[in-house]
Amino acid sequence: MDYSNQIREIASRLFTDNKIDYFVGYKQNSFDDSQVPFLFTDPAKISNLVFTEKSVFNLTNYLKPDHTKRKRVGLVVKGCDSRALNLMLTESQVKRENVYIIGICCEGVLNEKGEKAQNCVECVMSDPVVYDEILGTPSGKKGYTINADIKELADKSLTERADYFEDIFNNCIRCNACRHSCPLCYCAKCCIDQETSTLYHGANTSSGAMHALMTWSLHLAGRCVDCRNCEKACPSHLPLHLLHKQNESVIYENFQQHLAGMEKDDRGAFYKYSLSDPDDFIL
Amino acid sequence: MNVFIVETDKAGLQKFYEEIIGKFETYAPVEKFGKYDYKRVLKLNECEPDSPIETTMSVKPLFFPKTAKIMKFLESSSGTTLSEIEEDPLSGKRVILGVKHCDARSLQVLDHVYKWDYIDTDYQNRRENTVIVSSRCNKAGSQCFCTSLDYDVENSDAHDVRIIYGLDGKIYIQAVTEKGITLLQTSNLTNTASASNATEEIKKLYQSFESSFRLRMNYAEINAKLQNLYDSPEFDIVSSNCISCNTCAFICPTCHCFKISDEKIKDTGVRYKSYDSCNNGYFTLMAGGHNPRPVKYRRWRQRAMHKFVYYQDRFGVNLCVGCGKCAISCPVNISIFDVVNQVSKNAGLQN
Amino acid sequence: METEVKEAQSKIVSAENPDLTAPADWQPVIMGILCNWCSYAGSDLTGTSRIQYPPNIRIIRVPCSSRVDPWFIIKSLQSTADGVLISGCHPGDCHYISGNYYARRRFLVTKKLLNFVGYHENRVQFSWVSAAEGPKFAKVVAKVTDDIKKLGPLHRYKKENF
Amino acid sequence: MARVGVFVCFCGANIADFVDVPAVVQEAKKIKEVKVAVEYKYMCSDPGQGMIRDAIVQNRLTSVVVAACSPRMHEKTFRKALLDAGLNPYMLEIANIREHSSWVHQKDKKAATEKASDLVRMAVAKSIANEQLHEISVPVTKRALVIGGGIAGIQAALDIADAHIPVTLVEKSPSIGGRMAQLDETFPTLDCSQCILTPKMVDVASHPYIELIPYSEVIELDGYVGNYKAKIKKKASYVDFSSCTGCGACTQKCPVKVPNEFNMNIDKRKAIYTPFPQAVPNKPVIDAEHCTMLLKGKCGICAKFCEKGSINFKMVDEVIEREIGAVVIATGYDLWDPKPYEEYGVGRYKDIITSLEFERMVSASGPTNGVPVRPSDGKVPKNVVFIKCIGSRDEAKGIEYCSKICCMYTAKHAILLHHKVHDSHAYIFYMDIRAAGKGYEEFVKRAQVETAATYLRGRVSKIYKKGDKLMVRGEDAQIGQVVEVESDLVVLATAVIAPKDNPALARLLGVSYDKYGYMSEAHPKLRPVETAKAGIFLAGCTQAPKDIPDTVAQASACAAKVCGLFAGDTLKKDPMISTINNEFCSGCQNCVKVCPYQAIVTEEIPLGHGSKELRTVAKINEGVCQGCGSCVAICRSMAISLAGFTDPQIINEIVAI
Repeated sequence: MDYSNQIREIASRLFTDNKIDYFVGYKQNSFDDSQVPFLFTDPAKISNLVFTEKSVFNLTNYLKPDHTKRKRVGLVVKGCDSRALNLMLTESQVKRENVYIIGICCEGVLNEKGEKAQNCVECVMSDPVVYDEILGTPSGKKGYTINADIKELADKSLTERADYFEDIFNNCIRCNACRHSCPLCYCAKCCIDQETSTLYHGANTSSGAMHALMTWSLHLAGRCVDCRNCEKACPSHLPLHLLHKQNESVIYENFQQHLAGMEKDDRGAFYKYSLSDPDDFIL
Repeated sequence: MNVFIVETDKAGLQKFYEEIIGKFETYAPVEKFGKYDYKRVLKLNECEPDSPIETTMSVKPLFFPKTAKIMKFLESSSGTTLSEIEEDPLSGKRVILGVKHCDARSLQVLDHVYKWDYIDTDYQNRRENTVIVSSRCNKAGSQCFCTSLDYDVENSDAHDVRIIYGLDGKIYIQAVTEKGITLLQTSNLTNTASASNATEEIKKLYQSFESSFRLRMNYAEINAKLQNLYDSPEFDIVSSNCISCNTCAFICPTCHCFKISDEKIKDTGVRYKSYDSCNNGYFTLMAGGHNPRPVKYRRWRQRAMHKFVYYQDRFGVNLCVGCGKCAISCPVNISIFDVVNQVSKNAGLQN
Repeated sequence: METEVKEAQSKIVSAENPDLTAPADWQPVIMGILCNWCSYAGSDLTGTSRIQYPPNIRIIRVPCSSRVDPWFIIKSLQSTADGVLISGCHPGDCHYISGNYYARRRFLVTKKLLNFVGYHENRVQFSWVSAAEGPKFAKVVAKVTDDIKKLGPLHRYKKENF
Repeated sequence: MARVGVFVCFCGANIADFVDVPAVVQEAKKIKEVKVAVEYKYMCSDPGQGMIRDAIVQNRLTSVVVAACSPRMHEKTFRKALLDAGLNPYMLEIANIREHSSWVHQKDKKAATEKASDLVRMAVAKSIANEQLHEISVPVTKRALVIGGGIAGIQAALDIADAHIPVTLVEKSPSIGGRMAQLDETFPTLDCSQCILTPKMVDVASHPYIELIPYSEVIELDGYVGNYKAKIKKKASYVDFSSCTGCGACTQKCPVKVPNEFNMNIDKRKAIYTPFPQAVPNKPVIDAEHCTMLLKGKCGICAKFCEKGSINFKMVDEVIEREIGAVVIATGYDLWDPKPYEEYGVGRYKDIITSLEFERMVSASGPTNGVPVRPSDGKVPKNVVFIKCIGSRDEAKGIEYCSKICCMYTAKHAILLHHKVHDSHAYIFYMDIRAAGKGYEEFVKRAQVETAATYLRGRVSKIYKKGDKLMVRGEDAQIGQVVEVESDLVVLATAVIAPKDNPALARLLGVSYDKYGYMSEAHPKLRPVETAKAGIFLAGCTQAPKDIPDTVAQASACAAKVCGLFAGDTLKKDPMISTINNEFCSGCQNCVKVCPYQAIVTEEIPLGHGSKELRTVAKINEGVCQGCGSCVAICRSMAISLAGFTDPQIINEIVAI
């Protein structure tokens, strides 16, 4: 899939019609064949825009005020990205009139090894769920499959799992890249960094990391769209998706097959309930 | 300084490593979650000291750990009583294998700040008790630019012992410092090569290494220019893609910012010192609510200027060692190299 | 599949890391978080009816089970507690109409997640106890205490270990 | 720097026998912030409270921990003690060492003591994070809005007004009176409905504290308890009530005839009409759907004959506003349409009628002047079959619940039939007889004995026509045989259902309703009159099927609630409610979603100091928030905190032991 030209055309049109102040897309990396996000205001740079199966990063992260200062933004979204955007709209972090969305019917992106990325193999919605313009042909919603790694771990013994995760939390350096790369972590100040509160657990110990990552994943439970920005950003290469996919699978199985960001105005599984929710785990 | 070179081969080197691992508390690059980091090793096969792949974290954590206890405190009716942390886990006699010279250099750079206004005794002990065995690079990595900076990579004394991978399987073990010499002398290494012909070959190897660099800069010029570019609008442009994720600072071998936090249970608690980063949006947030660096271009300016100007001004050395770790780990591939170059280049145009 | 919790007659083995053990007479600490209107009232009733239960539980009062942030559970497990019991009004009886329905969703996900990262599922338990169910409260506490005794002491991610 | 005082109570022997109180005091003394720790026999006694007051003053305490019985017992008592000593009453924490320790661990004093000490530690830790709180007072508008002018609304309005509290009574039809006005006589005493109702209706009209707004509907309600603002739509009546004398000339002369809903469409009324002779207000209204003048622009006869010239065809709907403090919902009930009972021939056979139609017929002022007749031929029926539970207790065709009143009014109908048609005979098919209530069982006996009504236990399976008779086939379960009754008239006791507009109204008022459309009470047993929304109450069948006595009782209960609400000039509210920290609020508005009381709204605040750009943040409505904390737990950025149960307080407790 290569939509570079279409995107360049749309981008230049948007700039000439003065529809946007910023454009966010992808550009070729200077020293290898990978791509990096490309945020710019100067139409002259449009020629650098590309989009291929190497356009991995979820650009909705750039809709945070830090980056585009609540201005009008044109951006490219794949299926999962658009779900994140959907949530940002629902949670009124972005004004719909302020974004011009180029939705890509994604055929899956590649991981470092050059294979189709796991989240793309397990992708439920590769078409954009919200867009102004759509590129490619929609392939519709696909069946939900429980993440392979989750299954594998679930079969392990409790102690094995415990050791495995303690290793993960030990290797976390708490740089918070996971958080900052997540489009849905837009809080004015993350609860985990609120020194003022007693909940604050700043120490970079494994208990601190466990505390931070668990809370983070619970704040994303029913909201995470599995774009895996966090994992790409993590310098320690931690398999952060495990926590999110675990929550996602529990939520999918128990709460009316809920998946994050699929419908407009759906705020996620924790902000609604059903009388028929499972009750058997409660004494 | 009397150069002490031992010539050996793969097998000899392996023996040497094994001997060290047997004798000392040894650290070396270990693969975990698909990346390399310096970890405690008990057997040679656990680690890959000769791996050409750069570690994600530098050796910094072994001297300035990601978190460390500063003190304990006990609260009782008689008030709060403080007590020292009895045992520093990193103070033992240690050897680090497979260190890249940029990492080794970073320690020399850090030394200045750690024995500046306040002498960090823990750090000093760790340094004194540690022997650094570096293995020389034969090829530059995609983001490396160590040779363009303010230090002599080849004749650096940042490491105590240096492993040089010569031609046709020859391996030279070179002691650079007193510590290094004693390490070699006390080892059962034999056949001391004549320094001269070895050094010839070593020189040649260095030239090929030197020529393999993709990134080069004129350090002196950039340092000079940046001095008066504090208000350059370029910082905003070069930082536009940054998502302020802090990765660069956390994995940077020379970044040394930290934060303090207390953990309390019942009536006892511990005060921790952990990494922090100036890329963090509220790193400079003050109690009164004022934040001098609320926007990322200011934070980036701070980062670039601190590395290439301020530290230089204060200690006479550059805070960046050109290892390129930040660029490799950056999710949006921003490199401090590009930043300083672009800023100074475009500023040049304006003037 | 859960690891079987083996209990040697001499000592208790920690469910999460078998190499850690405790003497057979080891007493766990259990953090109990109760909603004010049903479960806390219920526990009061247990008291006024002098129904006896194990003394391991330490009770915290919150207005509603929906006030319970999963954070409290994690924090408890990282502190002294070896287990956590959270109790609220029966579905439909919530003093605040719908609080316990929201709470129930969070609890399920939190419980599963904790189990996933290596806490035995019995470390964290939930119950609905109405203001009239003094006896039930005693039963619940007895069960939870017994479960957690079997699991042995909790060592992972304890703050004092770091 | 916190200075905490710990006061451990023996509670006589209750605590002291099973917990080593002095040991608990010693443990407490070890805590850094504890400046004084003492024990006493009865802390709740005057000397006990005295100790606390003195200690607060002498040791300049910033917070107090009382280790005694459950906070549900004496929290108020001790808060007062703090207040008297000049300390904010919310700086108190109670360690419940009686219900939670001494009484439940009586066999293990050591463990009980340890637990008690831990509970004290926790309480101390929490109290350190306590903040000074102040009771919230919300102003009240002392005017009640009553929606619905049936007996429930009338009773509530009168009782409230008698307490000299202004009431606005809104009735959607042209006259108050409601269903009760349609009834002939009422069980179990058989006194005439009109005779007992109309005086009350007149009272309403003449009461100085009641503003009666007939022929109108509530279309909007904003605000919160004590401070509601209601928009009321007055439908155009085309008659100027102020000048109209209600002489009735217009009605006589009007040429248009329309089915008369008040009489269950048995007879006809005019296009300009008063629903019934005793209507209050007794002023006619023009039914716009049928008036030729309004439809076609011709006619206008009524206007010609109106001496006062009160007819005004130009009149339009008018919306008025009222500021009110409380609302009573009394929208009454509807009756279930028995169409689904095809096997009975409902719709096909004229002589199958509903009980309310029968009620109108036997009413002296009714369409047939009190004589029941067959709709088909106008003959007076001899054999009448009454069938109960039509739609009630019938999951297949109707609804699950029991309509409660049918057993009684069917018995009443049997008796009335006997009164009106002496040689008649009543057959009653029933599933059960539910006659719980004062004098009810006796009343049913009276129907069975005096009027010799034949009670047949069983369901009717089929009704078919034989000549001009209706053959009713059903099973008599008692003799286990199929019986057939030859009848002239069949009366169906149709189920009571919620008015179809109830859900819409509920949404408009912001109260909840059940799956049948009845308004939901706050608690099925203990708060049957309140809704979950403070200041809105329920009277009569709008909540569930009821007979007149129950309805009147509930209506008076509403009045009592309203008067209680208005007793002071302001509403005092527990300060333990949520507050928002704008600095941290990211404006995702998930809290708005989960709040069960719609207590959270949004507001626009400047982006930064003095910036013109605005951002949206959540805002708690103090008057409405009940302090459940749902919003606090779901707020990811921890921008919300619940006074009295803040995160620091709770975490302090967790890490205290």
